[in-house]
Amino acid sequence: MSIEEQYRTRAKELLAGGAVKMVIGYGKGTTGERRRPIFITSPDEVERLVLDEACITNLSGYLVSEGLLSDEKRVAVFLRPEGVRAVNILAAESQLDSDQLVIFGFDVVGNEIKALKGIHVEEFADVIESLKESAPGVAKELLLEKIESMSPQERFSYWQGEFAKCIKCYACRQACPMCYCRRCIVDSNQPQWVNTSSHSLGNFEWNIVRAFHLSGRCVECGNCDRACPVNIPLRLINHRMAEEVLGTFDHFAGTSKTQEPVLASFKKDDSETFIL
Amino acid sequence: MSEPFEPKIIAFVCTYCTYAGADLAGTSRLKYAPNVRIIRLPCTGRISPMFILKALQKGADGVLISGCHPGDCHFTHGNYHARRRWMVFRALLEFIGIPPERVKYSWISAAEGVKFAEFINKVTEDIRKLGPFEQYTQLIEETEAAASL
Amino acid sequence: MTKILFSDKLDNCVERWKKAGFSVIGPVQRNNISTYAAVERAAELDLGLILTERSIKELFFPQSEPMLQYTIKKDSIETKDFLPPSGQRIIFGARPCDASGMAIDDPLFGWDYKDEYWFQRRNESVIVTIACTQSDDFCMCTSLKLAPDSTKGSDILLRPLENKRGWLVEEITDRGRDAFKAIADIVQESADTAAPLAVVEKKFDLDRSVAWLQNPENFESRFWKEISMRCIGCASCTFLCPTCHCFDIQDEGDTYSGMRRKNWDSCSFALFTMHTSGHNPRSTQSARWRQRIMHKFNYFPGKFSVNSCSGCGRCSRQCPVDMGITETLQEISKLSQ
Amino acid sequence: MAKIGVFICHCGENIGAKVDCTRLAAAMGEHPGVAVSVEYKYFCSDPGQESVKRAIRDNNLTGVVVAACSPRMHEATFRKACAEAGLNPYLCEIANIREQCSWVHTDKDMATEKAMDITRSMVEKVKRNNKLQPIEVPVTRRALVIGGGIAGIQAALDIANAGQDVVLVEREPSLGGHMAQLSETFPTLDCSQCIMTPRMVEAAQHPKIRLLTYAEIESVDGYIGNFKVRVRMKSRYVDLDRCTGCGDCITKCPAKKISSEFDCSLGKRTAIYTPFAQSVPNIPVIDKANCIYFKNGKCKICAKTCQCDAINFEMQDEFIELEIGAIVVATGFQVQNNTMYGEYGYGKYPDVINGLQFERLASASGPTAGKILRPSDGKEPENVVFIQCAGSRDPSKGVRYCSKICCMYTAKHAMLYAHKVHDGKTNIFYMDIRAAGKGYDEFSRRAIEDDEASYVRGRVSKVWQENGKLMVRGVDTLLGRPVEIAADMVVLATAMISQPDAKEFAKTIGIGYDEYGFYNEAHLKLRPVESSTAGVFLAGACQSPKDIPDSVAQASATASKVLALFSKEKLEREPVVATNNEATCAGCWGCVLACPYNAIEQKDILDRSGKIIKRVASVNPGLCQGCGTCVTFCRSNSLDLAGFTEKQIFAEVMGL
Repeated sequence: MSIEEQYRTRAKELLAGGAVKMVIGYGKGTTGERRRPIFITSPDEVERLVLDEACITNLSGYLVSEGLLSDEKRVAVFLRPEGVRAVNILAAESQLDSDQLVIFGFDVVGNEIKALKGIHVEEFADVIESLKESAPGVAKELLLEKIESMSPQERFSYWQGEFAKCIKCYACRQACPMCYCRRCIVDSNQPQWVNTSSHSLGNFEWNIVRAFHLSGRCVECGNCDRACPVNIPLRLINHRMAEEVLGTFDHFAGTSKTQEPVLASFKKDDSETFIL
Repeated sequence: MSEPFEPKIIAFVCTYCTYAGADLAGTSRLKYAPNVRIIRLPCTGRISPMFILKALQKGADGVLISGCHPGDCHFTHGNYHARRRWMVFRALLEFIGIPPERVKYSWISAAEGVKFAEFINKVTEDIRKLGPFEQYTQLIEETEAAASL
Repeated sequence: MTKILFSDKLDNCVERWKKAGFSVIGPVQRNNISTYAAVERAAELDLGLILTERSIKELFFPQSEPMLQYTIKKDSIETKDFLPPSGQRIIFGARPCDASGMAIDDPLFGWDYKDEYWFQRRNESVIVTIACTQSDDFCMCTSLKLAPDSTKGSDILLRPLENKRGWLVEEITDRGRDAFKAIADIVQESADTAAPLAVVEKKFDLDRSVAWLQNPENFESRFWKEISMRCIGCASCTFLCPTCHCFDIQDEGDTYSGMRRKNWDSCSFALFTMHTSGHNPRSTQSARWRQRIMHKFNYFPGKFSVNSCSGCGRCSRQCPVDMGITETLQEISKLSQ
Repeated sequence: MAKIGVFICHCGENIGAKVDCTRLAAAMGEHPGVAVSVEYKYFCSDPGQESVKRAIRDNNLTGVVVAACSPRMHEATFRKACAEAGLNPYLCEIANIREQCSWVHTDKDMATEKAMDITRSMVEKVKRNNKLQPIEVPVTRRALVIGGGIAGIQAALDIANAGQDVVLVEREPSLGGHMAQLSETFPTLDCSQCIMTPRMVEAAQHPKIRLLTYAEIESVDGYIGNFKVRVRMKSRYVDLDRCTGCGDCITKCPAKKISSEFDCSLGKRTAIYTPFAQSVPNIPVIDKANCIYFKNGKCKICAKTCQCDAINFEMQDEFIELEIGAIVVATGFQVQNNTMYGEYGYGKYPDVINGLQFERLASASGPTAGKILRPSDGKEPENVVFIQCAGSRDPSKGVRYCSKICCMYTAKHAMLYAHKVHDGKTNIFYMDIRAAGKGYDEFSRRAIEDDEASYVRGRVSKVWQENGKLMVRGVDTLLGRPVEIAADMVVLATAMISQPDAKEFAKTIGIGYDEYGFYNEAHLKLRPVESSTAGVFLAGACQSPKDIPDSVAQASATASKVLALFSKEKLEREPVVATNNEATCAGCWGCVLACPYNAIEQKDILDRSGKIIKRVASVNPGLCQGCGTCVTFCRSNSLDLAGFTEKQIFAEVMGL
């Protein structure tokens, strides 16, 4: 039986038995290559669930939809390892109770779909640990290497060119499971720390502030990068910051649901080479 | 050559250490460059990365951040938290193309009036050498221009 | 015999138009995004695109428009007005859906208050549209009773030749005719025939959908919640839409000087209708999506007798969660069967 | 509309010589929102202050900026003057144009420009200042002292003797702590129990001290002046009020072979017991785990013996709720278990003991009645080896720090041994001798010179048993040669470490601890007896290893802190505290973690039916010290800091 079939069967059982009230998974999209998030509440609908290598969207953001988990009923969700990490962070930041979740874990290796064992976030600890181990070794994207070899002036110009495209649609923020704030700092206007206008300065400030707020929290699921309608390579900034917190603080976001946020904790011997 | 470039530098300091150190530089009548404008905060823990961005928006050619040495924080560990934020924000600024020389960090205690004066002089000189932060100024100027055709 | 513009003469046209005082703007690929931008030479244009990712709207209604600069003085406030820079433009190579979108928005911007920012740019622009010979899964102009060769909003319509050497020229408006006078000697007579138009499948029954929307009972239908459940509330669809036109006026600046700006805004945002009190009449994403659909196909046509959609399909094409007007109206069509 | 008054002080020539005050006053006069801009020679003088007050009244000023010396100098002066003129003092700010401008710059034009920027920036800030009121916190004048060792007893007595109520909580059945276990004390060699027990009795009988023994702290809520403490009274199975302490039950108890905790396993006790003869209160407890009745359901000999009907096998744990104004934590330490040194054979060879066990052997009230006898065969050892730093200063197996007391007590042990076993031989392996303290160095010299303790500088690598002897192999690093000693007994000077539950307990009361589990003081030098949580103080070895004089001194210091706190009915605090916008708070709790003072709590917002709508952070102004670390952490910009608000700082930057 394919993993898709197994998961459909399991979803059916869970829904039929009332163990979960909803399964959040993937369904067919507009075109053959597209998959879209679907929300299954009836065992009769499980045939709509699709699981293949095109299922890349991180669905964990839906878990913090207002009211979804407040009835204390359980919800099942399809998650890749990045999704599990995101759930860990959401749990660590008190946005959800991970005991309410039943996880359908999977990963895409090459073009193969691989099932991940476990239904609770804790059971994915080994998978996440191995991701952490391999993280520094992951080959860098060529573009990232190119950017890192630039002079500061060139880098500034490069990012200016990219940010100039930004239309402040906030698709990056809305697609990101970590951007759950009730009020984003950009929408706080007393004072207006981030210029809301979509001009060069406003775009620059917005993108830099979002990157800072994601530092140590981003699981690199790629939702923002894919959501951006004007193709800004947001993944590169987030990757660079993830690399920084891993290298500097040995912090790999989302290893457990009790992980302390890297910027709300400290060590007395944290590195400080640049402080005069 | 026209007259030498006078950089505009904005500093964010904690009141217990660096601000007191700056006062000591004053009472000791040390002399240093007049380019730095200080904003006093209770603790380095209060210094938000947003302040740095706003200082740049206001045309600063350089930004300084300074507070108590590790272990000396009046609030026990505000500066430890601050240090982590700086690590991360600094890496971000660097990646985005803001030269690290433009944003400087230091620990200056209430007893280090001399260090304060020397630090101000050094940073002012360094930023003078770098010249005006034209790339950023351009961003700001664009916001003041009419929309394109 | 019909008028033909050969593509190898396009560079001459650009040169000629520029000499005549026009800026030439057209579809380009820049910085990994396709958009409309000013060009110096014809070679910069990318006329092979089905549709640019960004819409033509921003040429008339930029995402952030300065309106007024102010400085607070001791006893007075000094202001400086901003109007868009003036200049004649030729927008070469627009698509019929984009051009239609501008015509759809004209009554809106000229209704109770004549928006000078919009109309100055409209009056100084000549839209030269190229009919579509190709389409993708998201194109839906035919569903909106438009077509790959709609002339709506265009000053000139060009039909690609079957031999791909150029375009048949159809002059639609006087403004278009005037602009083409500058290249009158380049345009030739020929017997070449136009290539077949793109086939754009009709995706939903507009009349039936509109009737459903107009039925007050359906305002509270469960349908809205179900269809919009995956909506994440970004403004990708509204900002890329050629006809979405909402804006917000913001004062931005420091403590005693700044700029008043007109910025795009979106009904997708929760903040769009948030009251100062904290109450939000459109408190859910489904209410917001319903508003967008209702506005485009019920309220807007109620006022201006035209749907606020030209069928470009960008909303569906770019949606991070594969939603869009097409799907919603398809589902509504099914409901109303 | 803002009406700001700008008062530019010449400070004689101090400012006037380098800053063109007239130009500055004129420029500020032209700034929007400035109603008055004047200069004067000395604004801090009486007439100067009067003129500020007059200007406030005459112009109905909404804010004041004094451009003068450092705020650290005269902020209080001018804020007071403003208050006297009816303006909220927190609407006054100082622009520092002396220490940070006129005194440090030579070019008058540039100094003037800078003074303008500084002043303008402060005008922009003050326009956004809010009226603030000092925070008043009522104080419950009752102290809680946790731990009934010498530190806790001292703190309790000092507070009680000053007339304030104290609750003294001890988790063991008796007061006394470690000091009660000691034989003699260095450097005077006076008997520990002789000086300790009177203090125990005094504490128990003090009218102002409520003594709760065999009791543990369940929870601590609230904040300085207003703690709510829940104490668990563990069931003793002996009625405290009825029992007369006659001890008949103890004598009759058939379960006699239980290893005595007080005697460090060198002696035995019964199942119903008092830890030691001089226990305070002298009321036994039943050790449920070892009681024959509790194990088998039969026995009750104690109950039959008791003439006061004080035994109650049905007794349950009880809870007491206390309202407390200040807490002294004096929870002490434990000695490290040395079994991690396999090479020393502790736990394997009965005659390898630790220093505290030696204390019991040397104590007149101990299992051997003060005779030094080997645990294995009860013989008097002829040769004793002491090993210092058995755990301390050993990053690889033990702890990194120095336990501070071992050098002295080892010297003491050597002396006690020499006094009791006259021809006994003593060898002490040491790393360094640390004898800083009044009479300490003299004391350790006496051990060498009078009592012939032989000090060997070096580490011991192995202890093994051979022919009834403990063979000790080490190295004498001064002579650079290996040493092998055949000993009868080996005493390890074990490290002092934090209590096993120290970290858990710190979380219960909300104080910080270091990597070893010792409690963190607010400032190592300047606030050594305060924890970082306001109203919680630290005494004795729970903060770091300490000897008796230091513990007592620190305990008295905490008492003085508590008494200072209790000297007023209300605490008044600067209103520079954080506030949270509950409407926008996302409840991520990052601020809760980041706060150094545990001043941020999680708060549930309920609807009318009591259902949780959302969870937000809530700042306790009684605990908040105003550092602003939480504000910077807050991604949604929901937290803010009064006096240094986001709006104020934004305006300050924009004013530059």
